[in-house]
Amino acid sequence: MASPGCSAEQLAPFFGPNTTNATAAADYICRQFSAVSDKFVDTSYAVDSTYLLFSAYLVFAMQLGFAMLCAGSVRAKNTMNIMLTNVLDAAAGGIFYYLFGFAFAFGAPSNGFIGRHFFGLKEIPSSLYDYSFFLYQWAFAIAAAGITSGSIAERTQFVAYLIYSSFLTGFVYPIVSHWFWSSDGWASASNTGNLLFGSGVIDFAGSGVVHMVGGIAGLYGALIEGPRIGRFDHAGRAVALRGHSASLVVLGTFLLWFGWYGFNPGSFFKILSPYSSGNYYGQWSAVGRTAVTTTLAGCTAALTTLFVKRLLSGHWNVTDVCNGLLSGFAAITAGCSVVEPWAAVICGFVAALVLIGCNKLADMVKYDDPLEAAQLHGGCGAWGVIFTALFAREKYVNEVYPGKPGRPYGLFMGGGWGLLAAHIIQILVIIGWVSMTMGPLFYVLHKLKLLRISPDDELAGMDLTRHGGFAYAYEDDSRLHGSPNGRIEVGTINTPS
Amino acid sequence: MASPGCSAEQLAPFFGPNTTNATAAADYICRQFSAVSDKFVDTSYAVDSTYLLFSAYLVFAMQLGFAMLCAGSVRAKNTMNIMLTNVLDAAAGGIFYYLFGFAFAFGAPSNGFIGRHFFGLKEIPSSLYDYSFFLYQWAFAIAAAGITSGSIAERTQFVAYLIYSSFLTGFVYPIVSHWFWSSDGWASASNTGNLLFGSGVIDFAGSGVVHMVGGIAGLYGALIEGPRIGRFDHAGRAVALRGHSASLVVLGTFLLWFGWYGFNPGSFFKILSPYSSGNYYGQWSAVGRTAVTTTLAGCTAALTTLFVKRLLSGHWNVTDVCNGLLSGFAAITAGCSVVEPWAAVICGFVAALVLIGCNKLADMVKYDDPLEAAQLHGGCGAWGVIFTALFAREKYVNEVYPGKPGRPYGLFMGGGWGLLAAHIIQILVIIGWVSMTMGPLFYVLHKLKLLRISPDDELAGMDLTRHGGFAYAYEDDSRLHGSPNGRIEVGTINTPS
Amino acid sequence: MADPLSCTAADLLPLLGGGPNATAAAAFICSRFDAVSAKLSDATYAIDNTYLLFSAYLVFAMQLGFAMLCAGSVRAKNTMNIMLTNVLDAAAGGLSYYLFGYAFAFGGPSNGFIGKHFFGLKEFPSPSADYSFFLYQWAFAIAAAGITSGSIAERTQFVAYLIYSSFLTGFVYPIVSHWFWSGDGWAGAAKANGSLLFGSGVIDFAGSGVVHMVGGIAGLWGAFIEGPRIGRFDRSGRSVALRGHSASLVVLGTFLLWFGWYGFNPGSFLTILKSYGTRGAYYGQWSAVGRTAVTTTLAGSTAALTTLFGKRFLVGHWNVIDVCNGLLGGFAAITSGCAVVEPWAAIVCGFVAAWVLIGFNKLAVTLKYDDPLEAAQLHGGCGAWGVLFTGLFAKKAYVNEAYPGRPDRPYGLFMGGGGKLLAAQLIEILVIIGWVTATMLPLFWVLHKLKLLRISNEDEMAGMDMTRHGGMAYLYHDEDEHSNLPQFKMNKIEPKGTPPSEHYSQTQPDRV
Repeated sequence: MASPGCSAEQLAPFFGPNTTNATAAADYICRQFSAVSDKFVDTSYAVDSTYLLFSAYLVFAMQLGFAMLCAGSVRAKNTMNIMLTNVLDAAAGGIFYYLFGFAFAFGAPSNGFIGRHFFGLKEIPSSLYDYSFFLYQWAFAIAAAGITSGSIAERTQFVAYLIYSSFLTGFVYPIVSHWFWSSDGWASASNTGNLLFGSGVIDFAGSGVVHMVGGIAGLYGALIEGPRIGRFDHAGRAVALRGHSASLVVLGTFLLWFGWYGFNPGSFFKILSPYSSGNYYGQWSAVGRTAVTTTLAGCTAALTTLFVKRLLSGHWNVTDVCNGLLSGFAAITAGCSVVEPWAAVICGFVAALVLIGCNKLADMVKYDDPLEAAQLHGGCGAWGVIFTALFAREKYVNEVYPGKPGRPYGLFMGGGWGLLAAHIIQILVIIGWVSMTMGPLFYVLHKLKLLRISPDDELAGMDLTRHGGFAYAYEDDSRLHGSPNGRIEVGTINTPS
Repeated sequence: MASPGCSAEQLAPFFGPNTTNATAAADYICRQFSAVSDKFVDTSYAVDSTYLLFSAYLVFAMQLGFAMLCAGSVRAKNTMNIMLTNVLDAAAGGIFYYLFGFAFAFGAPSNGFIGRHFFGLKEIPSSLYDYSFFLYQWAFAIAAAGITSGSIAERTQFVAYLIYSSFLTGFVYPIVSHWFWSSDGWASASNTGNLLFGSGVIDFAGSGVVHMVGGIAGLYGALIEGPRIGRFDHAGRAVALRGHSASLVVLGTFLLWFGWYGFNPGSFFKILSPYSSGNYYGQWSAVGRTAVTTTLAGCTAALTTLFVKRLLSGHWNVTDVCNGLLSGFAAITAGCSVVEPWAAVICGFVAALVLIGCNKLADMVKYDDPLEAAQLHGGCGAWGVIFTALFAREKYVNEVYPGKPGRPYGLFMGGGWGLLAAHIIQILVIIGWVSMTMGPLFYVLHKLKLLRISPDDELAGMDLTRHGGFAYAYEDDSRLHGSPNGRIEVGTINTPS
Repeated sequence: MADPLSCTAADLLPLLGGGPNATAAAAFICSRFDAVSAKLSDATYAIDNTYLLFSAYLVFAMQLGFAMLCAGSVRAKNTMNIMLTNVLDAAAGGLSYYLFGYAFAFGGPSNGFIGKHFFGLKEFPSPSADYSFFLYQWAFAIAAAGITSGSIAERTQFVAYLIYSSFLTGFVYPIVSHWFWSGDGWAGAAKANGSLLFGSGVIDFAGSGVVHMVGGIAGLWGAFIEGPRIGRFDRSGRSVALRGHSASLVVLGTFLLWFGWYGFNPGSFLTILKSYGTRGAYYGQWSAVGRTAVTTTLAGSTAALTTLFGKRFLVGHWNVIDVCNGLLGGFAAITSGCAVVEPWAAIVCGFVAAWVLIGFNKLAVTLKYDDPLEAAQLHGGCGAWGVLFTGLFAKKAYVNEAYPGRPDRPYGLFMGGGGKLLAAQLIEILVIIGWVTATMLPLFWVLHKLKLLRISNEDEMAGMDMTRHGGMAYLYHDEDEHSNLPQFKMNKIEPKGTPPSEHYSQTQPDRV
């Protein structure tokens, strides 16, 4: 922020010999300017930190959204279990990401594969990263773990959950985010050296880095565990095991929508960043555009799902519409900042179809995912990565990733194949890396009999067997049993007087 | 914000007599700088107000969190009652805090014990306080009342609730906040005169001022009322009266977590405040650090509770984890801005143990608190106050409470005993003051038979007897009574066809 | 940024005078100031956009509030239906507002009646409007449709819902907002050119009329044409309360609406970095924004307390649902004047709003009008009161700050500002009633005649979730070993002393 740069050496000669004390005058004036300049530095830090912090809070609200969405989507007998996993995602994720996750992801300077500074937030804040950046990235990391928990819901041992969640948040996800987001990452679009295919991967807010990672991890977990009891009947037909509360699903979906306004527009990190100083058009406008593309993609996907599902299944289904909405968001996440609003409409339309297709496929291969997380975040996340490579607009790409003019952009916008190639590499690499790490982990847990609960537990519901009781008690027991002092609690025995 | 201070008298002589019109030139240039300076003043007000207002909105969201947490933690038959008290906390609190609560708390200039200006927001805004500050403090005041309502839930007359809530929000809490937070307060760390023990009390966001006040008020209420019917059986063993919805508990907990990002980091009031101008490190960074310490304390407490409870009770319990999480937040609230992130981990760890210990103690003395509010907010709040006195770091203390170099800081950080002494005084004074005011109030209500509801009401549930009906009606009545057109509503009679 | 920072070399040069390089010195100094000025402009844009975007997010959270409020206020058998309508409000509203709604509302330059630019956000952003403004206005538009959906809940065909919602969000509401909010609108108080209506224009700051009355009156016509729900009035014509299925969701929704209202009202300033240049440096738009948040809070709080005691007096119990509605009535009323009244006036506003709501509810029962969420009474009735209230209590200084550039404009009648503002506000009420009636009444009537509006009696008895939406919203009990009989899908909870059914006992752990 050196722009009101005033140098006394430059100014003094202008005053010339007639001025009594040219040097002093120039010096005096320039000192004023330098104070002004400092003020600007302060202002930008304050504005950008405010922006980033509140965005991080919004992203954190997504964890609440996941918790409610998951709770509503499982059967009542497993509600406590799934909510506990969501609370612990955030809590365990907080500790692990603080201790080493953040260091692996953003510990600069480093090589292209893994970061190695800032363990336990040592040397933070620096001129590079502030605490607010850590908080923001933590909120992202726990989102990835939250996605996976949906796939393996209703049949996974709690211990397995703790293990995979720590591993995902503390190691698998940070590495991926290092590759694509850190300025040292080998495939990052903001790499200061050579870019992958002269382009790097434009995964702005993480269709690949967050959603695909979470989705594919869930895919392996759910595949290795197999479907829930009763999910496919004897003839092999799919039987819907409906969640217990559509209200919670809608609540969760809206909260995710709310939080996505932190997830996508917040990924700029800064808002006080002009593209040409003194103009109405700057990063603040790009932030607004990102919020608009996000909204439109989700809206289109919701409407598409509504009508397609009406045609396919004959009724207007709100939980399907909610999932459709989320598929649009997961897809636009990669390209939200570099595409036009009209392209976001296309993105959402296709995302809804991708989700419906993936769900059909899952039924065919007898894959059971209580929250459709692998289909939604994995499938639509991959579509989002491709979509970005097709529709990224030159002007926006250069504004968001400045300093490398002439870089490739969207294929359909005339930007050549470089970006698409990089994005296909991204998809393959993410699939490979998550398969290599999470696949074996789930397999080992499976072999150690730590992964799946017993059939008895599954039929009874984990809440009763592992979590101390049922989530709901709408009926007062004493009245039912006709004894004013008798009170029967789950897990306790009491003698009526 | 006078720093780009340019004075024509200073500048003019530099131009000297040879310049045609030295005074005019200097004046012209300085007028420009003063315009710039004015703009900066505007900018800081705008940025700080934005920051404070959105923080206030987040703190307000905690009231929603309390409402959901309380609703889920009581039995279904008392849900309407507890939610009504939460709505009225906010509403009645709004009026009383507007009329006199704010004046008692921050009405400067005043003596050290009670404020006496700004009744009904007269003379607001002033250069000292703006409307946004009032809104922020109101959101704090209603949080204190919300804590107390949890302790006395399920057995308190609604009228008693209205009385104590107004008294707490309008008088007891404002006085305490005046002592510790107002710049006139006798124990405030930002007092402009002599500080208590040369240090003053560093209760940054109110572990003592908010949480202990609410918790101790609840303690007296619950003690005087006695436990709920059936809470302890004939043999004196504790019987868990489980809440009716774990989903609401988790929802409430996450909302409180979300809101705590307004509570703790927001307590800086300003974000555009450099510690040394032009540097990346300023109040914005301290704000971010505060958010990080808050997160880590909560996360650690949640994990600690999870494992300790697993050892003690044998199952993984989500409501316990939620309470553990909140205990970490309540504890870190006092020191969030002046401790290192690693210290926050310690804070959370101990807080979880404090909560478990207090709960054991409560069972032993047959104290019944449906939301563990006295244990959680009172006990862990007190631990938080102590913790701050042990771990406050010199650098951070001097940044957050500037202008008094050499002041004491955390005992374990080498800062001497001054701070710890002040903090012990704070705990004693809060206990004394709340006991002196709320104890007698509850006792008088008890004697006037206005405090506790009748046993009949308690067994039937207050919703039916006082609030016009049950909170839930999941089943359509017609089906219950076997007649598709018949419909029986509480309080109405209908003729089936 | 037309501000005192207008350094020109031509001005400075003569002052520096005779120096050999005076021109260069003047140019140098002024170019530095230009850079500073540009930076300040950047900072202003960044701060104002941050403010507006986060306000828009808060307003969006109101949609979640509506969804939860509506869900809790209907019977369990229609929960899926009402929530789907709320999700689609936001989704369909997003597309139609993007394609043409925004253009109708704010597509300037235009005539006073309808906008005609920015279809599909073409030519966006412009110096006058940025994406954040679009997002903010979209969040407002879907709020209007959300209000209406409450009035016609539990008995409306889903197709009818889709049709009216698109029409309302895409056409009816944008036109109204063009009239009163756009710089070209014929009745706006912020009209850029030409004379104001009665020299005053309508001060409907955040939309008691534009949003709440529009939504409420649209709902009124829908509910009126459809008639009450089956069982709402018994044979002797007495009113029977059809209680919603979950008070928790109602309270959740109400608090979320309260939370979102902090974006709705204070956010309507659109900018926060704006000095008023009076009363000292600390006083500027940031302070007015804070005051608006305070007036909003106080109006709602007062209305809630008034309802609490009023209802206790009238009905005999402390009812949380009524208090929630009272609270919202206070918010709907203060929305119009929130920026231009004193905090004490907000208390008056909330007090009256609570009685307005109680009165309209009495009237609705008398007329056998059935509105499951009291939306027409609350948003229509209290909204109209709010518009009038502004005409009575608007304070001169605040009016001139919020709508600058026209000194000596009229303000609140009770504050000594004459009757012109009140006249303009009355015109607004009449025009909104007329316009919404002229558009929505025929629409609902045609749908009614085409048998697209109301569901069949059988559907209504069974609940729309079963017949149209693929199943009930709740399934608290496991049915693995049971057949898929739909009647076993829900828990029994009414405290009627029914013996534990086989179904209930299944939930008890075996060891008990």
